[in-house]
Amino acid sequence: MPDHAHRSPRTPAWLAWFIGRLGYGLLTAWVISLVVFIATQALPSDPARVILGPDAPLQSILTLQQQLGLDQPILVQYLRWMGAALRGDLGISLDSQVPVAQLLFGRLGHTLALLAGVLALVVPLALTLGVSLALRRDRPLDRWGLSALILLKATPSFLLAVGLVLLFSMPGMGWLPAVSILDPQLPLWRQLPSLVLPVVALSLSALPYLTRMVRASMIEALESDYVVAARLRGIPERLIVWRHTLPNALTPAIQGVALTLRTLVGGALLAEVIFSYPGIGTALNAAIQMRDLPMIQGVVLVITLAVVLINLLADLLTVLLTPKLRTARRVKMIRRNRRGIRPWWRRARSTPAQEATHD
Amino acid sequence: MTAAVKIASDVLQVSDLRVELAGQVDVLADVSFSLAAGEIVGLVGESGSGKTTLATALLRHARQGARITGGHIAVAGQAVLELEGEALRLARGGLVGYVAQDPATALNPALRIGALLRETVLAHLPKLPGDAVQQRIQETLVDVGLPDDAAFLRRFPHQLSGGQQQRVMLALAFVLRPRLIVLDEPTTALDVSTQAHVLDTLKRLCRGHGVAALYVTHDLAVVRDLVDRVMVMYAGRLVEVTGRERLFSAPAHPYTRALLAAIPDIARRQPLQAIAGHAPAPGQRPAGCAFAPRCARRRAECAVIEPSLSALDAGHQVACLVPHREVLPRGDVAVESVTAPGEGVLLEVQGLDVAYDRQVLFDVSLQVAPGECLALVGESGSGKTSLARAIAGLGENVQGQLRYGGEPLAFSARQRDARLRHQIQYVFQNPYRALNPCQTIAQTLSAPLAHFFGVRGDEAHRRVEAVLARVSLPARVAGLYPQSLSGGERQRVAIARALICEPRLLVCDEITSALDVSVQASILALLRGLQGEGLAVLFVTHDLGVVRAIADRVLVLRRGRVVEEGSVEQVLGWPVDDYTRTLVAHSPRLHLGG
Amino acid sequence: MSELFSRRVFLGNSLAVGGGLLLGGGLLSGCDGGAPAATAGAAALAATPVHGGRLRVGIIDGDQAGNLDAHKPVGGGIIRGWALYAKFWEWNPDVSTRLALAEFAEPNADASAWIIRIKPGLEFHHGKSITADDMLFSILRLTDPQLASPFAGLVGAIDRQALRKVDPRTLEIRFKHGQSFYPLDETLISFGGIVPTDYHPVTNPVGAGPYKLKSFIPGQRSLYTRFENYYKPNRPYADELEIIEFKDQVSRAAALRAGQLDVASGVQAEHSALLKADPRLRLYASPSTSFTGFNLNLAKAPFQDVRVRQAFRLLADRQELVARGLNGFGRIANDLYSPHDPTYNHALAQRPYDLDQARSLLRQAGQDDLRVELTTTPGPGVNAALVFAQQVQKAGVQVKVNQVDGSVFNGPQREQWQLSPGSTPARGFLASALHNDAPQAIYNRSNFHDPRFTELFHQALAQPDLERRKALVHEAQVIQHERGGLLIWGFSDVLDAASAKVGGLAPEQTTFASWRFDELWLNHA
Amino acid sequence: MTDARWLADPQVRRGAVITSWVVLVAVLGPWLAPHAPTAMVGPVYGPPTAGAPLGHDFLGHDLLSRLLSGGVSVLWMSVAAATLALLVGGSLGLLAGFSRRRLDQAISWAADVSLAFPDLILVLLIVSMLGRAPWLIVLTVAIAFTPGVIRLARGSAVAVAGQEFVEAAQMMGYSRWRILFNEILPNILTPLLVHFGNMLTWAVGMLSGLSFLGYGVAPPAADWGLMINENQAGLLVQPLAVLAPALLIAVFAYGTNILAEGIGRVSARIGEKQP
Repeated sequence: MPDHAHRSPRTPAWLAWFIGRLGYGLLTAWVISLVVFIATQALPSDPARVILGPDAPLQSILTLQQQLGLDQPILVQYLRWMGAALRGDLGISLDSQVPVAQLLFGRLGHTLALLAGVLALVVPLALTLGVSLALRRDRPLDRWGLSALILLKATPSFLLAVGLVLLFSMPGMGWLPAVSILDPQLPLWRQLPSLVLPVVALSLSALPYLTRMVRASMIEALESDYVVAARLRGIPERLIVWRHTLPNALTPAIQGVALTLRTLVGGALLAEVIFSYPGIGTALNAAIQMRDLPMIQGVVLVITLAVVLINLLADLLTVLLTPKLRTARRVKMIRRNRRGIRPWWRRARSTPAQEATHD
Repeated sequence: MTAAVKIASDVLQVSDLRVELAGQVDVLADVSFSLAAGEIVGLVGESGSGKTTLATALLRHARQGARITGGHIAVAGQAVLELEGEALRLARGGLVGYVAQDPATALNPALRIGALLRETVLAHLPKLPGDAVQQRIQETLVDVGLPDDAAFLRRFPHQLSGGQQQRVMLALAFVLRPRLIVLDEPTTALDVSTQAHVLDTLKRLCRGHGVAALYVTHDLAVVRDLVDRVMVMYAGRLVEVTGRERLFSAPAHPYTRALLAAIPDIARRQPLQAIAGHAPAPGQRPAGCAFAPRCARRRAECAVIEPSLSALDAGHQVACLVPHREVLPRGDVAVESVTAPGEGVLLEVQGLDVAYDRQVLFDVSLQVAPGECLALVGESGSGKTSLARAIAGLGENVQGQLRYGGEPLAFSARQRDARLRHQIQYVFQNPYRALNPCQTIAQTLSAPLAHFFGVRGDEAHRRVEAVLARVSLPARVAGLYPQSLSGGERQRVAIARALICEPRLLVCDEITSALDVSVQASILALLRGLQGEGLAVLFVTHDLGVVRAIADRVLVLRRGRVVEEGSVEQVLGWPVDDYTRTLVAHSPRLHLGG
Repeated sequence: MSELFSRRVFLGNSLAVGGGLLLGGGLLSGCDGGAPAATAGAAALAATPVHGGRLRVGIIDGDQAGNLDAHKPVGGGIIRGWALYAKFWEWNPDVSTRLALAEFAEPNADASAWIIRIKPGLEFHHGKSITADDMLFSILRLTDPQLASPFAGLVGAIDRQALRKVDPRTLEIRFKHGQSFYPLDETLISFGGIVPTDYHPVTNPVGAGPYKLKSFIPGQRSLYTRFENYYKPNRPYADELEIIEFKDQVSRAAALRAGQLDVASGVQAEHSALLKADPRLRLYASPSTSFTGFNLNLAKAPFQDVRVRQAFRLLADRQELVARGLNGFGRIANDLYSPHDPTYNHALAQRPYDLDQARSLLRQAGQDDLRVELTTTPGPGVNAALVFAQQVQKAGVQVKVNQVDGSVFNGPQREQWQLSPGSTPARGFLASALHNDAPQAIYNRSNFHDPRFTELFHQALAQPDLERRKALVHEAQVIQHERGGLLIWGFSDVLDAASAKVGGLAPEQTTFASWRFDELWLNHA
Repeated sequence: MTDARWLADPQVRRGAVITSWVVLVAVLGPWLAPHAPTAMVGPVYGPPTAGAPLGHDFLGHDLLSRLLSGGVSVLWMSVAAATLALLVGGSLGLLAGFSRRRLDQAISWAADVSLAFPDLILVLLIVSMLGRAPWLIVLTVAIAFTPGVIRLARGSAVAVAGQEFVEAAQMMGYSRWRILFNEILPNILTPLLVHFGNMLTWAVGMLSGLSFLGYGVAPPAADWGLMINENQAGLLVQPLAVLAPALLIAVFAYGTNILAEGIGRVSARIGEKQP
């Protein structure tokens, strides 16, 4: 009956939603940068003393404080920093006296390579494992697989990393570098062996969550009416799994990947430290130790932007991969309750983001 | 093709089919029947009777946890249960088509209509050239009454209306030209008009293609015009198999008779008779006849001997030791006198507008007299629920005027005076979500007592027991949590919660739509009884049969506007408005021309 | 050659001493006898140096990215400075100094002025010859208040206005207000890298050290190439040097074991067993005279009472501290630093562990139920603090070990800690005092101020004559031993590990055996 | 009633047994330990002896005694952090789900913003700057967990509040507090409980990770996480010193995890019975 309602407009409706979502994300990043800036600058720590070490005379410290502009009011410092940051200048590292942007650029590349490696490993693996477990639901393989995954999930991730480092520093295990010291002279793609262990360690810790998520959504999709209907229509099993089930199971998996990435951006820190991998995680850890405020602020800004971007991409992908949302006249990623009637105290307001539970 | 049909006259032959859950608990046993080509057979039963299990078993499919453990199914000579792998796949869809209950969930939301159809054809006829596939799809779409243009094929399921979705399901089944088609309550989710159209299409297709169809439903009235024969199922067994006319005129099994007596008919007001007790759950079947504990005609041997389906006479099989042999008495039951509505106006609605994203109610006015039952009728999206909620004080964005007992009434329940608030109560559609799962029935029922009347302790206890008795529930229910109650019992508790507030107006929002007909009958009987005690009822429904059974007056809503209002006899008997007329015409009825 | 030979002989002797001490106190050590074995292995490697190859050195710089500044080295910058910069002097393995760039460097009779002349024909990495202008520039830069070098304090006595070029290779250094400053060599040697006048630590980090910079990524690594015109002929050996920075010991040990590194500089004692067990590696234990101990803050109760200080010093079971706190890699100390210094007072008897006397001293001081807070930074120092806290419990003293962040530890409160760990790398007496408890000490955490000690110290600064200075120092050490604020319980070994292919690395008494990049070579064939 | 139903599930039982076993070790351990956890009774990384059946650690403490004494802190800190996060996040989430637009938007938005900030980094920043007192670590970890709880509590509350029985209560004119505590809260307890179990697992992992980075509990306290950090250098000499606490942490995390998941599964199964 309501056919006329579905004429697609010239610009897709999700574009407006996307722009709104982008603004929201940027606002979030800005607020975090402000909070972190104020918090770091206001906290009782004196970068000048940290830099100069225990033997520095007071005069040297005062001079350095002045040079660093640490004697100015915080808001002045923030505005100055923000202004510079918008021009791509994140300040000079207190520790090494090199521009933060320059330091971050290389390291960000390394971290991104690491994350890309993890994604390239974990996503296909989780999909394959999740799908095969879902197809063998409640059979021995599924039960054992699940137990193993829970055990893996329960093991603190740094233990996995330390174990790998120790294993590969044994005699005779030289076929993979135990520690990922990268040669800056060489392009990263020629040092891929150095990426292997950190990628494996991070993947192992990310695997359980994603696999279980894929498995659960696969099971949900496999039990759905449309799969039963397809099966009863004589659609081959191969098509049922890959064409009917997986695309619908992917949508939650995208949010899962986004969550994994978000956790990894922070969680890579431990692995980076253990493998001496020169990513932004190690940079942040060092910067925190050193009270290298411009560096902390720079790294946090980058991480926040990355997280915002990840969320944005995940939501965008979800919209684009879900025909119902893609073709909707107004994209509101809101899951109403079944009757479409919202609870009585929240009338006529929309929630911008989809629910993604923490796991 | 037609020659083949004539030679093997039985397209489907089922014998001794048995489906079990884990632990050898049978959900289906001793099922034997056959279908001839082009024949449409209705399979009728209430929820849990095993009718869907039977339907999918014909495709050698059992739901998670269940297993087909015995019997024989032959479709066009192929032993379906012996099929494995590729042969089974080709039989599904190719030999036996399947149309699921809810097209909204049975169509993959991620695939376009065209892709679904093409994939289905190619899965069975991989060598068919592209244009032949295209032609076949377009023919089928025209057959089922859908547009066959490219734009339509590019649509996603969610871009179709419910009727179109179900037609797509039909197309998906018919595009393969199967010999048998199994339909599992395909119209339950549809409005009556759409349902009528889809049923027409189905009938035409089956007749035209010579396809045998098994039509599964819980509602006898729906199959009245459609089927050639009817099989009645109870607790996993076929209890009666007979021709359509015979079933409605001279049903032999007591259960069939009880079922017929429980179905409200749009044509005339008849007293609805509920069936006492529950159908047994799988594994809890009593020895002997499973219906015996609920049967008025049971004898001592009924509890010992399990009757098997045997021929009563030609074309009529029944599984009963003491079947009815007489013809069902027709229309002689005196129509209940309508309770005289009280004087004056209890509730008055004037010029009510409700708008959310778009406006759903336009200038609606109505009046309810004390002790009167006013039915609000409309198809989905007509705004009837919004109207009911607005009256109950749950509405939002409401404009207009409400008066109760002559006094203006606030739109929000919270702003109404507590003395008024308890007088208007609301019963929700879904009994499964209407009760707090964390509270016992006693807690749920005594809370309003304390709240409105300050009644606690023994007095509250006494009143809870009294109200439970009023809704025909045993007193022990008070100590239970909702999850140990059935849907009908929950709905009774929900009504009890309303009654304990001593209301004068009860707003019932489709309160029986989630229930089986036999349970619905008992709930409707309860409401009638309450109405007799002076309670005014505002009954929201889409089912004109229910309206006929319970209401004094009817208000027909269409797209947020009142299109007709009047007494039940007037509106259902001599509808004036075109819309009302189609609605009445398309409503399934038990007694033709009654 | 003969010089080298004698050094090795000396080392052998000192090692025997170190090893003996270790054995004496080795009852509790799980790995006693290990150090001599490792060094024996090292001594066996005396093949001819090989030129060429890339030498990969792994350092731990904590979390500091560090820099390349010659005069304000931060974090790994100190080690990188050994590759980039040459100085007037360099360290002997016995912690004395010898001339490096300088061919002459002597104080006048009362050490109120120094004359320094460099060798002729020296060059910087970028080809510019070294002149007195560069010498002047370097010293002025080090002492520049604008640079804010933490090490300027060590040579705070230098009068910036009174520096004088004598001739194109000679510089005269004078001191403020007629002060005398004998230990100029020891204080200028580490951070007085000679750099050209066009020096910039980021854009033009050149010096006259054995290697010139090729690339530097802070916090990750730096790469150097051989400096062909290094002032020592035929040095350095390797074509390239790479200094790789690590954040923690575990991963560096793994890298070394996996062959990703040639030298690990400054290995944690806990790893010694693991590294020693690896036939591909050599462990070098340098019995340095770097002391480790505690600062008893005289400005805080209860340590203004000399009896409490004495009691604490008696309560330290030094053998156990060495065994547990240093994993056996060290020797006990007698609350005095610089035992290698010729002026060291060996007549002072080793303070024993005496619980009874400590108790009675505490009782006399009215501190029967003493509670003290020991503030420390996370890291290796914690272990000793924990052991000490356990030891003093026997005398009823409760020491609460409070770990604070480095920035807090060295923050504004840094002179307020009641009890805190202290350590200084191996230096002579005067230089060590300037670090710790001299009147003009740059960081006097124990707040030790004693009129007589001050007098003696000033006299010693002005006394180039060894015998006379010895008398002064002896008396000063008596004072330190009796009522000083330092509890020096041990001297720690410095452990370096290297691949068996690395030559030129030998244990010494200093802390930087593995930083002598002009000595190290790699059998890269 | 509900407990009995949960315990009927074998996975829940297994989780409960494992968890309570570790809890028992941790709680009773300090009394059973043969030595004080800080007493140095043997050589550094010494091998097992009669008095110290598991050998000695980096300072010569008895490993067994330290293991037995080191569970309490892991336990109370993770439980305290998870509880705090549950209480604060639960209250804020309910408040958000139950208040009108402005406050709800503010709270949800704040939770969103904090969720955009990785947990571990937040904890690192706070702990490194404010110190490593146990209560501070607990507080910090709780702060890191709170946004997740807020979202969960708000989401479940909104979902429950959309159900008809809440509307019925609202129509009866019950007070908001009453609806909150009688109708909504009991119905979101199960998801919160499951989340609590998950938070315990994360807290254990995060606390031990913090210890590993050197920001955790301060020595000489015995703490499983800290023990991993302290003894990692001696891993090849005395592997038990690292492996034993690591194993206990993993077992505890495993136990809480399958307990939480079992409960979640059982309640999902109970929920499934309703269409």
